[in-house]
Amino acid sequence: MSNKVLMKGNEAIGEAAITAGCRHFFGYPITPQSELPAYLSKHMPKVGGVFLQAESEVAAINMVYGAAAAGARVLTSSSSPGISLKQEGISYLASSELPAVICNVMRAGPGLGTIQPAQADYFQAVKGGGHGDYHNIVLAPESVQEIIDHVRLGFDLSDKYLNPAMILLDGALGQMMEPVDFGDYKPELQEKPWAATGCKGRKMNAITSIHIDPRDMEAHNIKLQEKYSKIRESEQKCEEWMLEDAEIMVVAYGLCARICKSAIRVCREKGIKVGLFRLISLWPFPEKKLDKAIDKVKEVFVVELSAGQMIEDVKLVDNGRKPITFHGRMGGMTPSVEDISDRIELIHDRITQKVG
Amino acid sequence: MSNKVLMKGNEAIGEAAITAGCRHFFGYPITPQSELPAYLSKHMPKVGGVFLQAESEVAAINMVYGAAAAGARVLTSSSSPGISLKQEGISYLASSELPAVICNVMRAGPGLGTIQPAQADYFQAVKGGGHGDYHNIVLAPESVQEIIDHVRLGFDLSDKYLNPAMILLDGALGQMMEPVDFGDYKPELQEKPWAATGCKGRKMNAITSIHIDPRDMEAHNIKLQEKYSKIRESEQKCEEWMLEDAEIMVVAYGLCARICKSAIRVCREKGIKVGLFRLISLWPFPEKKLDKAIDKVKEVFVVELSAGQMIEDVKLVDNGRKPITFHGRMGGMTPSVEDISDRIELIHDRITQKVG
Amino acid sequence: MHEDLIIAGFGGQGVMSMGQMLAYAGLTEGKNVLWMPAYGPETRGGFANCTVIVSDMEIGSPIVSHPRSIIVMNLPSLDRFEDSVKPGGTLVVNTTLASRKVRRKDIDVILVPATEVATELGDLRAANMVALGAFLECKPMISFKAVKKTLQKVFANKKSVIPLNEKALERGAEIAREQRKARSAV
Amino acid sequence: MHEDLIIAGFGGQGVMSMGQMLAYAGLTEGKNVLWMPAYGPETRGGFANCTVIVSDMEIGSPIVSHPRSIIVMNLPSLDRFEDSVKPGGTLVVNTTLASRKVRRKDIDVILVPATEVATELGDLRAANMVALGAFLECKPMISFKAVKKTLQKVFANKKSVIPLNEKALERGAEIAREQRKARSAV
Amino acid sequence: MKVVYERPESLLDVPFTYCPGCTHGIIHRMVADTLDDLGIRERTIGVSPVGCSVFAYEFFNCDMVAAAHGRAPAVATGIKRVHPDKIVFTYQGDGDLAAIGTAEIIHAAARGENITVIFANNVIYGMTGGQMAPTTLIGQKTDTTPYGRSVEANGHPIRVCELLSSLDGVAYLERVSTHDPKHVLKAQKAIKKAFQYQVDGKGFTLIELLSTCPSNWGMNPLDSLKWLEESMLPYYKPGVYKDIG
Amino acid sequence: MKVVYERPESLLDVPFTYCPGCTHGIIHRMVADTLDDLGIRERTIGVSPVGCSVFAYEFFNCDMVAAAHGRAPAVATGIKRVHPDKIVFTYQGDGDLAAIGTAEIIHAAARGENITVIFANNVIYGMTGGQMAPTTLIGQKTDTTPYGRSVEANGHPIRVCELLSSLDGVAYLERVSTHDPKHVLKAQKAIKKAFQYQVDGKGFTLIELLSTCPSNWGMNPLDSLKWLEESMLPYYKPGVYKDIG
Amino acid sequence: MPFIKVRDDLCKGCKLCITFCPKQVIRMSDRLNPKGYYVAELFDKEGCTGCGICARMCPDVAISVYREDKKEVPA
Amino acid sequence: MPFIKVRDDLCKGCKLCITFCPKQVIRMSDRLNPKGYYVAELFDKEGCTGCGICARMCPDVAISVYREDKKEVPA
Ligand SMILES: Cc1ncc(C[n+]2csc(CCOP(=O)(O)OP(=O)(O)O)c2C)c(N)n1
Ligand SMILES: Cc1ncc(C[n+]2csc(CCOP(=O)(O)OP(=O)(O)O)c2C)c(N)n1
Ligand code: SF4
Ligand code: SF4
Ligand code: SF4
Ligand code: SF4
Ligand code: SF4
Ligand code: SF4
Ligand SMILES: [Mg+2]
Ligand SMILES: [Mg+2]
Repeated sequence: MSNKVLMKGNEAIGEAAITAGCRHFFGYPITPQSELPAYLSKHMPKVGGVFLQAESEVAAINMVYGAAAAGARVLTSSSSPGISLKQEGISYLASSELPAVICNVMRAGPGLGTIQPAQADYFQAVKGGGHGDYHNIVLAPESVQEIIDHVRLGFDLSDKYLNPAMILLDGALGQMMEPVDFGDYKPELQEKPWAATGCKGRKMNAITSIHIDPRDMEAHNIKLQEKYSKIRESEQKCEEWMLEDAEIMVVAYGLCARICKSAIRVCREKGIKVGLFRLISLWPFPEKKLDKAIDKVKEVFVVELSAGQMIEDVKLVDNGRKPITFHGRMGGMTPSVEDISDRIELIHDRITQKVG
Repeated sequence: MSNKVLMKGNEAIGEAAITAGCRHFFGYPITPQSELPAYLSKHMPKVGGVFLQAESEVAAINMVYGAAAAGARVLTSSSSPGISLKQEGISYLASSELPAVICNVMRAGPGLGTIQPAQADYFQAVKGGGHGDYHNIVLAPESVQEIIDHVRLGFDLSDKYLNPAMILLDGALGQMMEPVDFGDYKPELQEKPWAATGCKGRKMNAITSIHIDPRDMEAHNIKLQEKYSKIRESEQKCEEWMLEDAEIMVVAYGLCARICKSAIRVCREKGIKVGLFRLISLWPFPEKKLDKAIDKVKEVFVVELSAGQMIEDVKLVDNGRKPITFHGRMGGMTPSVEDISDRIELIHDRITQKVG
Repeated sequence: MHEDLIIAGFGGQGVMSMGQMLAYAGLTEGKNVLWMPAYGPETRGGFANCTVIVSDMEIGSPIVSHPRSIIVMNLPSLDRFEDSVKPGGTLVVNTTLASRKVRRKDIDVILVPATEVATELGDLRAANMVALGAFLECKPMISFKAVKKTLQKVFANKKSVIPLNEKALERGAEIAREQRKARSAV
Repeated sequence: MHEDLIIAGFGGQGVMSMGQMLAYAGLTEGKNVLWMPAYGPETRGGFANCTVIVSDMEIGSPIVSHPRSIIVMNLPSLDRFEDSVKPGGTLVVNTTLASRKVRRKDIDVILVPATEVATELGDLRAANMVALGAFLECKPMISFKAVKKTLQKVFANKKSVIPLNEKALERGAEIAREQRKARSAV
Repeated sequence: MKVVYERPESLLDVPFTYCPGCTHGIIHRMVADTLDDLGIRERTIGVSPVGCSVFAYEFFNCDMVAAAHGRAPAVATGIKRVHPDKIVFTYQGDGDLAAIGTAEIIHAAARGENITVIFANNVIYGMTGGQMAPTTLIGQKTDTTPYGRSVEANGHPIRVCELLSSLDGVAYLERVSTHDPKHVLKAQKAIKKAFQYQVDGKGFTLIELLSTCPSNWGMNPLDSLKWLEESMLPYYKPGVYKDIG
Repeated sequence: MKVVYERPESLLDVPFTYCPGCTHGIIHRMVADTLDDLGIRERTIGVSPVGCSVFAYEFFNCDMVAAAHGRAPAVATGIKRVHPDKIVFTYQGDGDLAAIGTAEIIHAAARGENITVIFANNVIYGMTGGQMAPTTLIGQKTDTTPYGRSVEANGHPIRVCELLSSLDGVAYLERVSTHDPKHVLKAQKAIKKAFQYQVDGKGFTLIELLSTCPSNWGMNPLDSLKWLEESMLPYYKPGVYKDIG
Repeated sequence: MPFIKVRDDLCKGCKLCITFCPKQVIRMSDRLNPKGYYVAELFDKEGCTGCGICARMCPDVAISVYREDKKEVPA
Repeated sequence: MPFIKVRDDLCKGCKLCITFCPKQVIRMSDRLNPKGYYVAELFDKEGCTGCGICARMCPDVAISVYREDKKEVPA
């Protein structure tokens, strides 16, 4: 216990970023991620870093663009409406192949909505809320400890692939406190010979996302797609929890996955063979393991804090093999453990009858 | 021929809007939709309408929000990067249930990209590039005549369902000239007792997208989802072209569908049984007809001007029944007719061998 | 051992810090702990509540609809949470600000005039400590010792307030003890 | 009848208006028509080209990679489009600005010093009409009559330039005629 | 005995969600009194912002439209262009107006939109818990300037009236304060004048009201008024910054 | 015989994509000469905008970053905060800077970011084909003001130097012209001074250069210079709008 | 005799009325309202002049003012 | 004798150099460059003073100036 400190999720993002060598943060205030800028405004100066509150989310993401172009590890964060405003900038980052970490501490939408937890920005994060064919690397932590791991991983992957990485969490995760251990991690810092640092002793570097000749633009897109394939090949992440003997597989991520874990415990106590497939990387979608996992179960049960978004990717992997059912809550509401365990029981009863 | 006039697609948007009773346009210049603001700045004053060039896309979509809240039929238009900037505003429109028509004359991305035609904003338009669970009604014309029809339909559906409608086209459609007929259409104008018009003689109206209590916000989301179900039920639109006896079904929309039509003609001349399933409404996705159509063919061939976006929705409908192949061009490049017909021939050869 | 608790009241009543203190204390006792806040729309004066979970196991869901214990510091919180207490659980009510009768019969109810007691002790803001004392007396999910140690840490820069807070804790515990005794005497 | 044509040159050489004129003329003749532009990155002086399709059938793809006819008004356009002409098709070259030899043997090539001729006629901007005249002489996808009628309409507000443009059209046709004659004589 | 003052008709009978002593409430009252006084309630459309006054649409008894953060002037423009005969006002905080909404306010002013902007400047982001605003004073501690706002790290506070005064489209610009009854009276007159100008079609009007945020300043209501007077007035000088008369 | 003037090293040997006679080229040349003169090419990072000068990154022989439309000051801020010791400039048009980028330029100025902004004001959107800019003059016909810009419909043109002059973070602001050799010489001095201020760490500097757009104004290059002198100078008065010295 | 009424449901006990009343005739009562605030009250009905300053400064528009003469309050 | 050189590949024939040359020693040549522009040329080598004004005004930085003395051109 001695290395453990009690920390809010949002603060953990900040401390994790600092330990990952990030020295630049640009953001605009929004609930429910306020503890992050508060933390960094206090701690960045202590490590010689820059905390700058931008005039807007649009300015913030473009400051991130500049800092990334200049070769820095850079972080920004916001919540749903603010992330919508960043979509042009994110598309630019992806196209210019600039690394940056973007946290979306989601709240309930659409519109101004409310500040309670939601997962309704899945499509935006994963399919690309901005224009054009691009992908963010998207990670979805389920605990404060995992927030730390994901922020660090986000920086490392982002630098490795020269691609924006998004940490997708929700206000509950951002504001809850849990004991965490910062361990001893060394960031995988990369050389950035392409960065805009002043051209002393070399040719000038130009960082841009315009390729006016469509043949060049297509070539650029093909290059991006090849990179995405590589990421898809190498970076799928998931947790298979109590799935060994499971007949029912719950699929969920983030906060919602934790509720499901509690529900699965309840069901297991009743002898129901149910397990969890928890997405850790939302993009790349962990399709390889999910594909195999689907083969072994009788039914898939997707739980989201949305009207049903991630379920589409599950269905694409399933491709008609197994029945998929869904439960979603919206608008900042979360299902209770009982709610989920009851539904699992119902599925179990149905399956058993079918079988029996 | 006498009623036909030769018109650019972008100008047709403008004239169609005027004939649909739209008297308010707010937009910010961007290629390749420039002919539209040019047209409306000239013609709106003639019908007592308002053409206002906003200071940015963000301002434009929020002016649209205001005008829609005030009860007007209102139009805005932009191209990919500008549409990304409008995502927050679009999410607000959807949440506040305000009608408006938004044209995205797509160009190639991501980033600044180039101005040539592309269809890589499909996800953004259809899955929701903004935050939260919402949907735009999305229509995809294939000709200048259809642009006119879709703009009018967009206004009518938008008013009917109190939901933003997006017309998704590309620069080639926007800038090409074709003969069109404006016919005699009467807009389906609705009463708007909810609008902000001054509260004389009634209780005050409030238009908002915030529901701070998550129970209210969930209820609001459920209401939205019910509306989306209704739209899904009633407004799916598609064209089934030469599909009666087809063994191969090409699925495409917009400009790309026209290229496919020419290619199918070429293949038909060679005796290949191929037809086109052309999406007209991208959202609601025409899944009912597509579902049936898939049953009747041996293979599905999806063609897009993207890395493959709409294909996901095709796969979701297919659900593993028939093989699906894909061809996409990116970055403003378009496949040639020969390119598509060759690929269809290959599929045909493969199928025939398989069968034979 | 697995305990969960919701503490609810107005913003400004110290319900959040009370919960954090419990979580800290739990951590020092080597438990798995989790603290999660929830706020209303108002910056100040709106509702505010937090969930605290202290457990020997890995903590699953942070969202607890039916916790074993609830402390309500005012009337709206009582109205909102009375039904949520798990049957057999514990409900601590600050009767100064939630004076109505509690309907539930299947739970353990502790009535503490926390605000009144705190005002008597000299600072109305210590009401949370009075309630906490009462709660811990009934449900020792954390030892008094650990909570007091945490108090020392939390108020390291403001040592002067520690005695008051300790007194408040003790008064709360006392009241709960008396109440239980009275009840068991009945 | 189904004809497609690409006209290519610098921005400012009037390639766009030449194409639009053809489309208009086609419409007046009761055909299905389509005109589609393509621009380079530069506002002025960059490349510019347009596609014109005139057909009795419904027009499918607006994008034509191998059109039956191409008019190139300058050297970069010749370089870019020479290979695109459909075998057996027609290529009209403005030799004033694209003086190199044409390599293709499987197509009909018309060489017209359009800019030079237009300059002689008094306005270099009429070069497009010279080229158009030459083209229509070889490939009468639209009648001269219809084109001339369209000219009247297009320049309704600037009637003074009509004679020059008509003359340019005719000179272009003449040159093409002579060239064909010469060639068939060989 | 007559009621000589009571809640204006232009306020709904709903308690404000503001913190005790927050001068947002005083400003609301003044706007509502003005709508009553000018008899324009039934033809007024208000635009509420995102900020503590996000719920203004629950308080004002006239048609209300809730704008996205910073975009109230654009929303108001949309409304006014549809209903040029209606009275349109926005109510905005300093984060809303002077940070994310900078472009919108400047361009609405430059266009001379015939709207009235009620600008509550409390030199902080109230709603989100007290972060630095573009108006935050040098040295002021906030949630995101824990060591006090410094020129080096954060630059200089923006003075909105001064900034807008160069724009030709502006009809009337005044900065007033709410820290005592005398200033509140002056503020009320300014608000009334601004709405009157709009009624008269004179163009863009904006009243900047120096306001308090007891909760995030960490002061009681009275000390907040004192701090406003002592710390804010020297940098944000009350006065008329433009008046085309 | 010596070369006394040749293409500066700070320009790559690539033809500009600008139209014949467009003064963007003159401005580029002046910036490049300045980088050469001050010997700062190798430690300069330029930020190109979206506008006709979108390809500036293909012309300047220093590290270049292409920003999204209007966001160059934000991008420059990001760069400068990473490399405070480097020289960072933005090159922006009037649509880029005074329309979509209004908030970014104002806040970069208010923050006193130690960057230099080269602002080419040609009172029109050049790249997109000649639409109205926020700077377009009253009466001026453009693609989106076919009947001439009117105050009623479009409001008043924005004068950027005047607008920014109230901001405390600004070190140096000057408006210059490019319509004749005398003014170009003055412009060049202003640009050099702005970069020198940045080298000296004095804060935010902006030079507004009145520029032409022969293509979209529908004039030949020479007439464009005349129109600039006759129509633009009276509204956009050259001069120093701020200089902290 | 002029007087004021304070609405208990609206008052948040901010004390601004108390501070600015020129006659110092308002005070905090010992009544807690359901939101948990002690509310203000007029304690000296004789002293009130009906000047309306309290209403002008009340952020929660909780005060109404009663007087014989013309309306000229609070602005 | 001072003189200037105009790079044909860069010149776009805008004539600004011609207009502003105080000695009026530049003119349009009859050479078309590959981009389709007639290019400017110095036609009176005797007249050129090497003042550099043409270079200062050339939007395409197509002109270099040759002279005996110190560099003080074009700024
Ligand atoms: C796009 C977006 N960004 C950020 C926010 C979060 N947000 C809500 S209110 C606010 C600031 C409010 O400050 P101010 O305008 O000064 O109003 P006050 O609360 O001080 O009255 C912010 C940043 C948001 N809701 N939307
Ligand atoms: C987000 C976005 N909106 C709009 C555009 C289209 N656009 C490109 S350049 C430009 C305006 C350029 O005008 P200006 O900044 O004055 O530069 P100029 O071309 O006149 O030098 C616009 C609106 C864009 N690329 N991105
Ligand atoms: S947070 Fe500040 S501005 Fe917001 S209501 Fe409370 S005191 Fe007023
Ligand atoms: S369009 Fe105008 S600004 Fe752009 S390069 Fe041409 S002349 Fe210059
Ligand atoms: S009306 Fe005047 S005298 Fe009476 S209580 Fe109010 S402030 Fe005091
Ligand atoms: S000013 Fe109003 S809210 Fe404040 S104490 Fe007085 S009556 Fe109550
Ligand atoms: S250097 Fe001077 S004199 Fe010589 S050509 Fe140029 S402008 Fe004329
Ligand atoms: S100024 Fe330059 S581009 Fe223009 S004509 Fe002279 S040399 Fe050529
Ligand atoms: Mg504020
Ligand atoms: Mg411009």
